[in-house]
Amino acid sequence: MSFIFPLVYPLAHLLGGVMLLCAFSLLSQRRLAAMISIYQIEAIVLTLAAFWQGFAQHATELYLTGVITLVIKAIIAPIALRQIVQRFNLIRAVETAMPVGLSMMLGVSLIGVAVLVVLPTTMNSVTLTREDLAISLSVVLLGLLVMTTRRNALSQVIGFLSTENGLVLAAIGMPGMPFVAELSVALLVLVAFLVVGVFVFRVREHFDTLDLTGIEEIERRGR
Amino acid sequence: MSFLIVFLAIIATLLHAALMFGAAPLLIGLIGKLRARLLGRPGPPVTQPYRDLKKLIRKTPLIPDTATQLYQLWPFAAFVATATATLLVPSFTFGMATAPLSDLITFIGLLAVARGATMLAGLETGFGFGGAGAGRDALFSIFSEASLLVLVLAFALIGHHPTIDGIGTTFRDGHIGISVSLGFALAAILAVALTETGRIPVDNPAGHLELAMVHEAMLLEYSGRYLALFHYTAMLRLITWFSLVGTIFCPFFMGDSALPLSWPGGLLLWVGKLIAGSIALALFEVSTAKMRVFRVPEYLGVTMLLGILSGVFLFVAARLGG
Amino acid sequence: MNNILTLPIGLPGQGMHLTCDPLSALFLCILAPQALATSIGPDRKSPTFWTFILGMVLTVVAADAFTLILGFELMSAASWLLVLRGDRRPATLYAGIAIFAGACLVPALFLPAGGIAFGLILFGAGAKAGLAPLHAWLPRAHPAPSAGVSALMSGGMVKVALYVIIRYGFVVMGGQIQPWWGAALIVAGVASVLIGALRAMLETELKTILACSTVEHVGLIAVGLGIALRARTLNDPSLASLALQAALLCAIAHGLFKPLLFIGAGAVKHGTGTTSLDWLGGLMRGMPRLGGLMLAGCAGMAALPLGPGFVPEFLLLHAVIASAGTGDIIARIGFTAVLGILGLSAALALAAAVRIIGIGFLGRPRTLRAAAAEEAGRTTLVSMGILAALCVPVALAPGLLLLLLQPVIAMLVPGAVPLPLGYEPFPLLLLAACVTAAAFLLLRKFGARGEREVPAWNGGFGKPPAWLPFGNPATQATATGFAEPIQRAIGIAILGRNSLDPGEVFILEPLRRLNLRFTRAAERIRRATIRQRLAFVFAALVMFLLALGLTQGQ
Amino acid sequence: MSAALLAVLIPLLAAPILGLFGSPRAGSYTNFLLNLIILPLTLAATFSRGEGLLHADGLGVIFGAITGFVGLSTAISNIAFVRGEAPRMSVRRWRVYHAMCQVMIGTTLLGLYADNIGLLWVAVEGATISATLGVSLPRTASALEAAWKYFVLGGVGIALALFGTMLTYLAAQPVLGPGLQALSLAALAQNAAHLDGSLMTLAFVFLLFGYGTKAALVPLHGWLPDAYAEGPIPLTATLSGLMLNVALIALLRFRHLMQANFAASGGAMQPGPFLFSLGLASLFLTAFSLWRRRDSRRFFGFSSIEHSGIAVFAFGIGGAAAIFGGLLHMILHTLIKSALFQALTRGAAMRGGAGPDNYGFSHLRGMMATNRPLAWLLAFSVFALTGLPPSGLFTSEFLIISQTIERVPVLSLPLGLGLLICAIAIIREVGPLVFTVAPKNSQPAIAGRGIGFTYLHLILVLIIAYAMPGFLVTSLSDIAAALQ
Repeated sequence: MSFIFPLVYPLAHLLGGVMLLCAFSLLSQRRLAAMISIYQIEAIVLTLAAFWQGFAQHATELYLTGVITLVIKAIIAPIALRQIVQRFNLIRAVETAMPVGLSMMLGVSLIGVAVLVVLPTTMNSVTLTREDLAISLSVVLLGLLVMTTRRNALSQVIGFLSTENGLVLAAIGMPGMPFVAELSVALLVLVAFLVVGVFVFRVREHFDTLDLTGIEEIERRGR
Repeated sequence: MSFLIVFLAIIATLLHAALMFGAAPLLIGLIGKLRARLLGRPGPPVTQPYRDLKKLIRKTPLIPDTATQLYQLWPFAAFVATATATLLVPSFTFGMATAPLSDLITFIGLLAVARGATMLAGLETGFGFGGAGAGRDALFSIFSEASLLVLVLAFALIGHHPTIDGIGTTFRDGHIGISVSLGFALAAILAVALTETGRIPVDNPAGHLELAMVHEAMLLEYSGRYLALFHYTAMLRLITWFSLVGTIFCPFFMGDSALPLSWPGGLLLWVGKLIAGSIALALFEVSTAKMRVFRVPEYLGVTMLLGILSGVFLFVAARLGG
Repeated sequence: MNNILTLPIGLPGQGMHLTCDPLSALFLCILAPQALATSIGPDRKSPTFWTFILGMVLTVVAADAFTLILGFELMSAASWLLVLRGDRRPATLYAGIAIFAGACLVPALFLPAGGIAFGLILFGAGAKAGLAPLHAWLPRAHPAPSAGVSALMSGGMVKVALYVIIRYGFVVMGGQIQPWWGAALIVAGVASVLIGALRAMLETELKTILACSTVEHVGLIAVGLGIALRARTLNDPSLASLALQAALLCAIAHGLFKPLLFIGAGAVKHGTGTTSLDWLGGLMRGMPRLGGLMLAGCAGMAALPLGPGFVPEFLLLHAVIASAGTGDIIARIGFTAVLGILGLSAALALAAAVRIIGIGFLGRPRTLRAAAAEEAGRTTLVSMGILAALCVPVALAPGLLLLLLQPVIAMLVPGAVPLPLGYEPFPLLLLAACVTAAAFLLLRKFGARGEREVPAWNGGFGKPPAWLPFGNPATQATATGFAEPIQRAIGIAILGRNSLDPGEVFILEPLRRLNLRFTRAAERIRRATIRQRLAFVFAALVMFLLALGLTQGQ
Repeated sequence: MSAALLAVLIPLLAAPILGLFGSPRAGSYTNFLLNLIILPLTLAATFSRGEGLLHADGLGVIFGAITGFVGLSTAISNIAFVRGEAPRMSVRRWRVYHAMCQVMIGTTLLGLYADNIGLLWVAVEGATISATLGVSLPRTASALEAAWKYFVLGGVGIALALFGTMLTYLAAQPVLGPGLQALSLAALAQNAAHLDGSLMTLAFVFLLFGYGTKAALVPLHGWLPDAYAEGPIPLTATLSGLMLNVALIALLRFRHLMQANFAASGGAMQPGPFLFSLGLASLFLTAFSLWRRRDSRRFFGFSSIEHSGIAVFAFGIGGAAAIFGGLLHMILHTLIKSALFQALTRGAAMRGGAGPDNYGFSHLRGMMATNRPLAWLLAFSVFALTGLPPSGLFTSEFLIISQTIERVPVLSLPLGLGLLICAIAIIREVGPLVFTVAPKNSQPAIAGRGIGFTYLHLILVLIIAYAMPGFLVTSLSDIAAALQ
């Protein structure tokens, strides 16, 4: 299929845009349950993007990546997160580490930076990768911003997972990127999830709240 | 021919030694007599110091039980150092056998040895007065040695010779003339001489008030022939300083060891200088009182300033002189 | 003589190069007697002691920069460990100065020969030698280790530091000497002389006094070197060689009598358990031979004629007088002031020497331990004897020594013509002998025979009570009492009310306060929480990206 | 099946077995046996270097051998450590501990031998996760906090590194085309000049933040002091010390790509300023953080940050001799630091068990009274960190300073100042640690046989620093010249 359907570029761009929107909305969520569902949407959109890139680049392993992302990130992770929220009855946990307006503005400026950086540096590569790179960089930066602005351990984990999604989006966008990258990203998510699970359980046991203030208090003790 | 000159030099040195060692007590006696006369008292005969020394030598010395083995060493050390210094300073003639040795810094070093020995004698027996005297002597020695060295600079640069003999001959032959820096140097060296020999403004040689004495405090525990040695050392030091000041500042008719004919002229000049000096000293001592111990550093500070001024004016003059 | 010996070990691929030219040979001769004397004592068993000596020897015979710095720092490291084993408190300050010296020297050896390089060498080697601005550590660190080690530190290590200044000042950067080098060395030297002599007079601890006197002698050597450097810029080789003779002779003489005194101080500490002068007194009775040797050492320290210390002082004063005759008006006035200070310090040194002997060894014992002190051990006396024996040729045959120094001076000052020495000790000794003989004969003929032992006169005070066999020791001069007039006259002016060393007040204290401030700042950073750290990393990343975006944009 | 591949696979395959079976003591013996096999394999890797994804080049071989050696000596001291500490943790945790030890060694060797930058990233990520689990093993609150910090900062670092790797792949597209070829380090190094310069610069920024976190350079160093201070020392301190080398070598390799591209004016920025500014920042912050530390593991953690800062500074200065000095510094520091941590473990064991708070300086003081050979070992290894001559670091610091003066003279002042303050802060601890009075309740104890092997470390340091064998000199200088 040497020629490319006229639809290829706009659809990929659309899916990327939706993911960016999810990452952006993660910033302003007040409730954990809402964050988990937004993350789930983001994962699903990522799976679609993976399938679509697989179809566009005729690379069969992208389909496999899509399946892995669907199974682990879209299904297992949200279930486990909801179970944790259930066990620690955090449904109503509301925490605002930073005023929402400020975090929104920060988010916008981050996207601006990402675009400013990616566009000139990728002048000579294919426009598709340039667009895709800019979006994935923004998602990564937004994920990091979520991690830095949230006080709750679980919301930080979600920010981390959103960063992973950005990375997978970038990986899919690279034509001919060998399979190794996807597998390792998946591996990362799986093991990270395990580690986080163990953590959250023990955080619960020690600080009887998922809030990080307990942890930060330890740091202040001069050691 | 050179053997004759050396022989004459040795004769001159021996004559110089005999004169200096012989006349030392006489000088002290003369000054004592003059002071008494000025105060309207007849005063002791001029030969009294000889009798004192003879008496002390014949008495058996009483050694304090707390003294260490070096008790007997200090008087000899002080005497030998001062006597060697005396031999270095020309009295009536230049070119003596000890002329090449008579470097001013060696002279100061020998006086320092004598001072060190006296201080250690003071600390020897471990009683209060010796230590206090030694402490004060150390204080005065600091300032006097500093100003003395600065004067050495002035003399060495004017006289172009490091040795006293050389400076004297240059002053005698080269028509140096009266210069401001030499005037300051004279005032400074007189003040230093008074400090070194422990005369009135710094320390009262005749007084026995324990609290005020400096030199005598260090000799408190000595007696018999050791005390005689210390007293004789003090006398030698006085005559050495007289001769030193005389040689540098009024060397005009002093003779040369090579021409025996010039010796009598030199001798006459030397005796005249001694008499004039003792008159001046007696007059000065009668007219002023002893200073408080802690005013002496300021007095000596002024002396040091005078020394530096003499050096500075020397450079200014040398610059103007071209 | 200067063939290069290459060792396989050293910088990977380049190895180490050693050579022994006249200058190195001279400094080896300075180190050899001290090493021999101190190794007779109890220190020979500790391997660190031998590493210390190896470090010094390596520095002196080094031919390339790496070996010199290796030896220099090895010497510092070994002596730091010995100081640490002695007394822990000054160890860190000592290590700090040692590392600072290394940190200054390494760049200096690689910079092109010129003003900055020499300035760094002056700071580095000067700090290690105890030159004026950075000398406050020496009186605290040198007394810490055992006697033999502090003898080697004061006698040897200080000289190795000065060797580095000579090697780089005269030989390596010989061509590019600038006039301010000499002036800097002279100013630093004079300041060290004044502060060293004054503190030697005011301290009460025997080893600290000796350390301060080391600072003074380093100052004297530095003044000599400074005058030589200045003379070379004015291309006056005779003055330069005179000043160099003074400096090198002072290094040799100091390298002999200072270790002698330190080993003696160690013996005093071993015998009486303390080296504080206010606890000693009357040791001459219990330790006569040690007292005699200490007296010889103190004669050297006080630069008295017929002693080892006089010839360098004599030459140095003549060098200052000669240089006061040259240069512009400010230089001449400066040299006059230098001469005044040298005179003042010579008198202070004499007073300090008198104080050590008078308060420490003469007089009545102030404590029972001082009263019951036995003679020092045989090994101590043998090592001190060796050093004293070596002092004799330096004292009585300086002309011969200057002859031996001729190749070194010819190497350092090209075109130097040897000068006749104005001070011959032998005729002086002859005169003194005649006078002594005359006095002895006179006293024997006229004087009375025999002596009588009586309780001291003490100005008429009564006999001391029975329970104080030696009388009340409190009634004799103490070390502080002896120095009190000088402390009131000059001490307050220079060292301030509570006699703190200016090097300590103006350099070490501000550095400690600065360090404290930065440490508190670092502690605030360390207590940042995870989110603050993440925010900082994130901000740094965004900043980098922004910068990249802007620069790549054009 | 090359020796390099075997050296990587054996520990990774053995890890799950160790994780499921065996008592703590059995685990420590198997751990020792495994390391006994790995060391010869890493030495053999010099000849059979493997090809394709896993190809050990000169640098990988040298540091692989060092890793093997340190792994073996840690395993030896681990036996005594486990025997002393067995009751402190449950059997299941000990199994996880031994498994993580093997994973750490396996991933370090993988990181050193990997020719593919993706594989390198996987290795670094695997090591991070195993270290995080290791740190969280003891159940104390501060251990948990350290583990959480390690996970958050490490995870973010890893993510940025992955993004950088992808950008490097993208930058290699125009020259090497799609597929595995674009990820091979050897290929990237060969035609570094033709890479897309601006994209490579962007990639380098991310890689610098990613691998800088793993190399504990200052703005990203937060995790290291707490990671070293919590959890069993052989895993969290000694072995994770080896991980620093992998990250530093990665930084060195990517720097070479940038430098070659910049030299051929391919559009990339000069990497030097990035690196030596981070190096100086590490040097200065640690210089002032060492003065107030009460816990010895945290203190030596900061000193590790300082030494990786010095190595990165040397790479930033550039030039064959500076890189040679930097690599020599890394080798010597790894050996000294591992010897030090082994000595600390043994010392704490002698002072009543290596519990969490037994590593305070006040608790370990006056070691000379407890055991003389161990006290001297502690004194020499702590002293070796200062860089004063008898210690090997003097040679490398001498090389680095001399190169700094020749290439960027103005930087020698901050470098000298930083080294000076760090050295004083470290040397200050030798006195109290070894020569003061021991605490009251400590009695003299006998050290096990393992001390000899730890002394071997310091002897090796002296040999490498002052009498480096010919072949090592040639191979290191070739590497340095190649990576100029």
